[in-house]
Amino acid sequence: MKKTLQDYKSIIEPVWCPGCGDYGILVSIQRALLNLDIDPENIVSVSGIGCSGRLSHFLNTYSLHGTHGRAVPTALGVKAAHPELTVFAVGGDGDGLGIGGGHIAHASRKNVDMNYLLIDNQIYGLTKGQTSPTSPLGVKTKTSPHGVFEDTLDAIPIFLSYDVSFVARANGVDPKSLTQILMEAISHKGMSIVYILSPCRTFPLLDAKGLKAILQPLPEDHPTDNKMVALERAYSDQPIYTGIFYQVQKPTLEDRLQNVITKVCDNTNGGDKYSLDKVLKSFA
Amino acid sequence: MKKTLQDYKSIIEPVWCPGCGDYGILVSIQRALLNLDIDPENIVSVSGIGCSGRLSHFLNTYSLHGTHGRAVPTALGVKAAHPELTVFAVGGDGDGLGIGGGHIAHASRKNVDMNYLLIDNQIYGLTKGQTSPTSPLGVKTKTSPHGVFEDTLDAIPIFLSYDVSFVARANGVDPKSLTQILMEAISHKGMSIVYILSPCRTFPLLDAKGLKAILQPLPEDHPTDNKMVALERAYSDQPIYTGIFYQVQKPTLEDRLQNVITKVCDNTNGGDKYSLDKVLKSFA
Amino acid sequence: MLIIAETKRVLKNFMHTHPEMGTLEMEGNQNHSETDFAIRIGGEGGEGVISAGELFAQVAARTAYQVFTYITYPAEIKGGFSMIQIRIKHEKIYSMGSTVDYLIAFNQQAYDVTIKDLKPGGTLIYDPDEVEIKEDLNAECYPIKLTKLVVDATGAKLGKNVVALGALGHLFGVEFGVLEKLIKDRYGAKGGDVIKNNLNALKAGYFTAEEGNWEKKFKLVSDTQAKEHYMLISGNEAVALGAIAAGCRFVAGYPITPATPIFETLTDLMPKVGGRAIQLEDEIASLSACIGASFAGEKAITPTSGPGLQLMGEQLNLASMLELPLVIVDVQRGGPSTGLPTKTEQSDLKFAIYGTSGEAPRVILAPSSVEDCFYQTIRAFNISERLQMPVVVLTDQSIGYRKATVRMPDLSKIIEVDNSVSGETISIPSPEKIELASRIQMDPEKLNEYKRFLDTATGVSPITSPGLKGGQYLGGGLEHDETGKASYLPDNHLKMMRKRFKKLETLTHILEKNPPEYEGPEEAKIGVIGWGSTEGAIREARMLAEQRGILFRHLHPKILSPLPESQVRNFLAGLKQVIIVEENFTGQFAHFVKAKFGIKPIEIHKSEGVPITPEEIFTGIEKVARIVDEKNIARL
Amino acid sequence: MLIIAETKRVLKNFMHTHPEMGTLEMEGNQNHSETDFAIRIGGEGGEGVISAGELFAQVAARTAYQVFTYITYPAEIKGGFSMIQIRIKHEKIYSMGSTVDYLIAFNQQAYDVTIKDLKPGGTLIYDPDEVEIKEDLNAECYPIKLTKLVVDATGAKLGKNVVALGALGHLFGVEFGVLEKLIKDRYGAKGGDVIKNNLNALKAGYFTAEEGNWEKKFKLVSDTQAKEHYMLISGNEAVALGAIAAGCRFVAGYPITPATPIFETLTDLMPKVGGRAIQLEDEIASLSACIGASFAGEKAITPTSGPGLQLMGEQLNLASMLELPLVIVDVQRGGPSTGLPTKTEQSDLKFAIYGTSGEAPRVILAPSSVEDCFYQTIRAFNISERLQMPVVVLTDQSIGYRKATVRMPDLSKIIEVDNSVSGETISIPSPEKIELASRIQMDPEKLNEYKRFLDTATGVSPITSPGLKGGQYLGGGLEHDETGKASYLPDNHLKMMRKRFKKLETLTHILEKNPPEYEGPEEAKIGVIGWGSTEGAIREARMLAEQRGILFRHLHPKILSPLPESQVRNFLAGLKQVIIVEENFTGQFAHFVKAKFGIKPIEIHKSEGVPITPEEIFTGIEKVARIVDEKNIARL
Ligand SMILES: Cc1ncc(C[n+]2csc(CCOP(=O)(O)OP(=O)(O)O)c2C)c(N)n1
Ligand SMILES: Cc1ncc(C[n+]2csc(CCOP(=O)(O)OP(=O)(O)O)c2C)c(N)n1
Ligand code: SF4
Ligand code: SF4
Ligand SMILES: [Mg+2]
Ligand SMILES: [Mg+2]
Repeated sequence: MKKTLQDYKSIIEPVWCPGCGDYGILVSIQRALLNLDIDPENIVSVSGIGCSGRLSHFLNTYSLHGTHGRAVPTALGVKAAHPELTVFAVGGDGDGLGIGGGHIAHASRKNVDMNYLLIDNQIYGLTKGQTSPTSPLGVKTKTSPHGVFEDTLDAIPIFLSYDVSFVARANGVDPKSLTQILMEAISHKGMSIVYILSPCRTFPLLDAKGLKAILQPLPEDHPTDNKMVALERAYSDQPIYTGIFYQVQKPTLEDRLQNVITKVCDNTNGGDKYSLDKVLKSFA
Repeated sequence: MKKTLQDYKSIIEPVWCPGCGDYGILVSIQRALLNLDIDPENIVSVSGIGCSGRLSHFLNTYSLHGTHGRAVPTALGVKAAHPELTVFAVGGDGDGLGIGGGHIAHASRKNVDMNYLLIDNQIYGLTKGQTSPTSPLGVKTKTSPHGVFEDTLDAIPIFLSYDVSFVARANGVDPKSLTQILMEAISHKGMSIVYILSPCRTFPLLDAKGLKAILQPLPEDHPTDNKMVALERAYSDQPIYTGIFYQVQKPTLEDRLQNVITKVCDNTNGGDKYSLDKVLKSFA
Repeated sequence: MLIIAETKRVLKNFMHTHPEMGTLEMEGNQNHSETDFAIRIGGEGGEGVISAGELFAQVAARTAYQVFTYITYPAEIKGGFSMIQIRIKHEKIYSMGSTVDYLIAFNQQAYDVTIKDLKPGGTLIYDPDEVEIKEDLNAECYPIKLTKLVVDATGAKLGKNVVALGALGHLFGVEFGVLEKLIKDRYGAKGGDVIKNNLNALKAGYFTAEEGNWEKKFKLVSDTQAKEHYMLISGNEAVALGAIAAGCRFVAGYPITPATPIFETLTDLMPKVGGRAIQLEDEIASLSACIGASFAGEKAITPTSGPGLQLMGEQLNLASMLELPLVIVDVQRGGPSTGLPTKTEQSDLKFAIYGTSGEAPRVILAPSSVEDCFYQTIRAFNISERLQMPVVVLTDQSIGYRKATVRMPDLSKIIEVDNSVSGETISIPSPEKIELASRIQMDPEKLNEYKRFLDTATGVSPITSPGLKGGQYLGGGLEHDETGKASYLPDNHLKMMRKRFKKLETLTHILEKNPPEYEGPEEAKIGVIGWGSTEGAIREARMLAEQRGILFRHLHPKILSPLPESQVRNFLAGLKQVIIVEENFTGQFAHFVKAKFGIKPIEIHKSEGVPITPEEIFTGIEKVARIVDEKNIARL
Repeated sequence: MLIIAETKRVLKNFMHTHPEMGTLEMEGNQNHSETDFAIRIGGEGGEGVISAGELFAQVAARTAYQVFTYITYPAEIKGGFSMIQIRIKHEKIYSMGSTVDYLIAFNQQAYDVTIKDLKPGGTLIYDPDEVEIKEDLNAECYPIKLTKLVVDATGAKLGKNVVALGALGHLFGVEFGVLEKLIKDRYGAKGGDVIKNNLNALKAGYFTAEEGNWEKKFKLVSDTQAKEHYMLISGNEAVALGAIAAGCRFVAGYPITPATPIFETLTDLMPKVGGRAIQLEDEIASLSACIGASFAGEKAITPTSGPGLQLMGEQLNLASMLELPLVIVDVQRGGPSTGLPTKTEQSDLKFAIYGTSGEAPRVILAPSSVEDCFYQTIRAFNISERLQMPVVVLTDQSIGYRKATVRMPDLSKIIEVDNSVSGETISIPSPEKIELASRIQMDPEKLNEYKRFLDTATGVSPITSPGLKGGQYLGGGLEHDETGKASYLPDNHLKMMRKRFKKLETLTHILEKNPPEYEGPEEAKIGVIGWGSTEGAIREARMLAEQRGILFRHLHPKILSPLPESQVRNFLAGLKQVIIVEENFTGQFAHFVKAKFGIKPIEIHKSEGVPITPEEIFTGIEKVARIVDEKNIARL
């Protein structure tokens, strides 16, 4: 039976504010999965804490809504244990770039084949409007009542410096191109980050119109295998580019782990796995 | 009375293995402080856990040997509270790039005027030889008995992507140039990272001879204010460059905090600080 | 369907008391010396239920009456059940009470969930387009089409809450101008249209009530003197103000419900008093920064809640080992894990006392009211400076979000305690005498043989801070000798463990000197122990019980660890039965008290995310009273 | 200065027992059925003291004797005091003993610190260029110039330890070829020069002893059968092997002393059995990855120590809330904070039981010997799979680094328990019957009304894993209803708290069915309770006490939380005095037992970073015995 969008919807109704950018992102994910015809039972979505972190509630997948900032290492565990699954990690700008920021570089070094959707609304939404690492300098928030005084974190150059093997920026209110990018990310073998700009309606620092004005797709001929070009375009702020900045093939964590198993068993046990008996005897 | 190197030595004798690279780094720090004639009582050295983390024990400063990976935010607290102090954070490759890696970007966004000395020996020394984020692919360590299978973390591009306002790499066994770079870092207003390559004698992945062969100072005319050039040279691995890749002036955390105080008091209290009475009355 | 109240019992209670402090004109010509009623507004999260209630509370607080609010709301930004309860009384209020006199229901859920709490004959205000009410409801009912009115008035759905505020204002005789000013103050910054729409909504509510001939209760006339003498603040704000008053000029934090308002308040206040407020990337970094600031010589604080406190465990240990003063405030929420972020629970006590690997002393305080949040926070700083150790202040969601009228502290009573010479005396400040302790400083003369971790009679050592020449030292998390040098010798470890724990004994000795802190009659055979935010409910339960002839003593320690042992023993003496009341599942304080005192208390636990009520406590105690009586009979 | 031992008491004990299992030829023609002696080697960290000792232990383990080692070393890589003690006995060894028969002192510190532990008439081997010995030492003394010999033999200073190994080998009659092979096996990978130098050092030691006419004790002849029947493994290795045996195929970890060897062993073994070992950037990520792996259906483990366990607090809570099986091993070290990383302490128990915000059930196990580490780890996996909750296994540095001969498990006794249909029965495997529990699986037929968190009679719910069509569910840290959907309703919170804690009751009921686990005579009036690595020392203390006519019962629960209450009550019945022995400062288990059982035990704490000895325990018990006796007298 052909699947429909419904197959990717859980029985739980989204609880975001009316007009929240996250609604569109949810549908784009569902559409990308539908287009790629991935069975829901083979998908695991792990999310952090935040409005964006609620996303996993609404997907008809094996969903794990974990703690604040730990979606990436949790998803890593899922994928390492069961490489056949399609694994998502989802979280906000605070979740992913603040408290959880230390994990990305290391998941990237292992090139875990997960799809990390980082939903940036430039604010801590769920806790009702505090400064996030991407809140613009000078704006007033509940924890910056006299204006944000830290520089804004510039995520794309950072992901590139981590050598994440697939790095894209997407406009959360442009579902068509978002779906397209998500499909590419899911199809990519290795760690992919889709950095999605999404307007928060209740604590508005971004809006659909504003996004449209500043965002522009990367040039058609953008070479996705050139780190320096990617960096240069990542640093551009007029326009701010969307699309796939960088994509390279490297062994995935699955490959790396399998290689070790094969090598060890080949070299020391004629290609077979060790029996428990043999393991114990090696300590005699 | 003119100070001597002795003024910067604590009464505790270093406990590193004979031949450890950290001895030379200790002396270089002491020499840089002596050259800049900074009073020991105005220096705070905060260190993490590791062989390198012991460094604070041997400096005659206010020394705080904290927990694993937290030297940077701890030093941030010192500096934020008392901007007149010269503040060091010190730690190893595991301490700083592994468990503590998430803190650097945020200290950099605040541009805390601290000197972060990240001592990389490509191994977990203190715990006796496990894989660190900079252990080369394929080498065998105690936790990679079948060879390291993760890509090596490339620190300098990462620091550049964080826009750390002073980024340098130094050869730990070349005390003269190290002292020079340390003096520049200490004099720099804002966050400076000196990434020091230091051979571990007991679990040797680097050695003095090898370092000499692969390292080369940045070209004399290297423009320290150009991020893209810095990145390009940071990515070079033949040769691997030492020296100051990048240095820019941005408001320091101290400036930022002081600006808020001044602005708020000017705008709402005629330039004076609020009395406790006034604060309480504002809740009446 | 408008049902007229059977009795006007509630109304009879409205009265005009302290005429010297303000004017509250009764409509009904009755004169009683006691006033005590509660209003509840319930609706969907995001409808502004709470902000309408808080504005109304603000009006009420500027009269001669005391005000007390209780808030509950969902963990989502929008949707779910949200409510505010406002209790207004002629004297100090200790709890939100067990029932309400007025209920404003925005939707069916609000009605269904809370109608059981409306007193017989109470007043119900509801939106008839949203709420269907029971036929046989015993209440005075006023329908008001909130949604329709706001759409008519502004063209949009936003602002039902302001309509309700208008109606409520009319009901309690607030002048329209007073409400108008409130709205302007609150929404002024948002400019033209927002203000205009809100004022239109306000009018719609006010005049609908007027036209509907709602029976006016009394006039809440604003009073300038009340404003001078009282603050209407939340527990979270009281903590923030306590920190400022204690001389804390450094806060590092990370937002987490329900502690965020402490941090938000401090980010606003710190620069005003020349202090520094820094938001960090997580809780680990926040406590690290506080350690750094304290090492540098500053008084530092970080507010958090359960999940954040856990992340701080390792740094809390470090602070204890470095013997640095600092204050951590844990505004407890429903757990475990992410749990019920917006609900209340007293379930972090075990973690606060035991929650570090190895054994590291610290002090645990638990304020018992909004006002107490202010004084215990000051006390926390004093203890932490004097003992050189971290102090954890445990509050909870219900006290943190509760607003209450708090008497303005008398700043002339602040005594700065300079303790730079001798570290041997430590006394505990009280609301009557606000003491501010400065850090025990090293005598610069003695720096020759300076040992940072000198093992003294009290366990407290001389301390230096950067900038003091000759005072350099090594503070570290490794076990060390008196100078700070790492040492793993068996004798040294034992000695330094003793030294660090000796500080708790020092504190215990001082606490023992304080007068007994329990309330209730000597002759009572039942003793009730509680901690933290349940104090008011237990106190009211005690009054309920006394009315029915059941006497009990009530111990409510503010310092939970170390417990002042002899005080507790005093309290226990002569009791037939001890009851321990807590808002958690496993009986955390009971566990602690049992281990310490070998008693076998009856434990009343509530683990539902909402505060325990005086009625619930009373019901429990009544049962115990029966058993104790039987025992008495059996013994005679 | 060579002092001849007064008595040859010690020597008399060396004997040849199990001839069927190997050959150990006595030199002294004595025949006794009991052999029990201890060798200690002490020197500076980095001198290879420990590796020499371990190599020697390996030789000894391949005879008919049992071997038991104890190691202590500084937190620095080089410098500081390092030592290894090897006890060799004809039967099972329970502790490192209180004294030693042979002492090899590399330097003055080693001599000074440990000479007091040498039995009168024992043997001292020392480097006369480094060590000055007391005139009146009552010992048989053999000087050997370790440094000079190694420099002469290899041209460098490295290798004193191999010289000592050679000398020791000769003393115990090990054939040179056996030692040669050991060295080649150990250093083979390092190639030419390293091997050559080591062999030269070995010869130097061996022949110096020979030339010095050291009195040969007996011949340790290697034995192939012993190799088949026994492993010589450390507690850390036993944990790793237990995990592999339990079917765990996923480990995520971060190095931390003294738990690192578990992780190191598993990084080596996992790929061999087709499993996955991943080092992560910190402990938070490690436990997160285990949660992910368990969610995906795998058995997962992470080893850590105190500071790491603290960082895991929040994720431990999450695992409890997600009701996921996983195992955390905490190899306790001296605390608090960084503390004494290489020293032993039993001070993380409180954290393990109480150390999360909110209230999240989990199970705490504490193996009591190296062998027990293997079986309790298997048990931990079984319980965690059956109850769907995290299990924390508490070991410590002394047991983790201790090596002991462990009988090879009988793999034919492994029973795979398929529990996919019914979740209602749970039994606990024992060494006699190695049970391996698989995850309780959902019946695919019933997926229509699937509720992941169904509230059952045992509290244990059906569980699905990714890949199973129709089994998709939401697991989350927010309080949720039976389906997993977030819910903050008061009733639901209480219900789900009950459900989660019910699983502990389920386990308690099962534990109660086990036969009583205590040892010692019924008639004893004194009871001693210990936990974890002190079992052997308490057992030996019991033997010491029995020799002197003092009887006591000994309870050593392996499952510390939940405690099998009726079992403990059984044990307590009829006792006049209970003594609780722990290696910590505050009496953590005692606190727990006091709160649960209302008893007033005498507490023996040792907080010095080194294990408590049988003598120390005995001394304490003797005092108590006197009091109990007096009480008896007073009562008569
Ligand atoms: C350890 C911990 N600290 C703090 C919090 C409180 N908290 C919940 S969500 C959140 C930030 C959410 O911001 P973001 O990640 O940007 O997500 P958004 O809501 O904007 O989608 C915070 C601080 C928490 N749940 N856990
Ligand atoms: C929370 C925590 N986890 C783990 C450890 C154990 N540990 C101590 S030092 C160290 C790594 C040291 O490596 P590095 O930072 O590279 O310093 P080096 O010793 O090489 O100078 C580790 C894992 C610890 N002390 N605390
Ligand atoms: S607060 Fe913002 S991000 Fe959160 S649900 Fe509402 S609109 Fe969306
Ligand atoms: S282990 Fe390596 S890094 Fe550590 S002290 Fe020895 S040589 Fe230096
Ligand atoms: Mg956000
Ligand atoms: Mg290192």
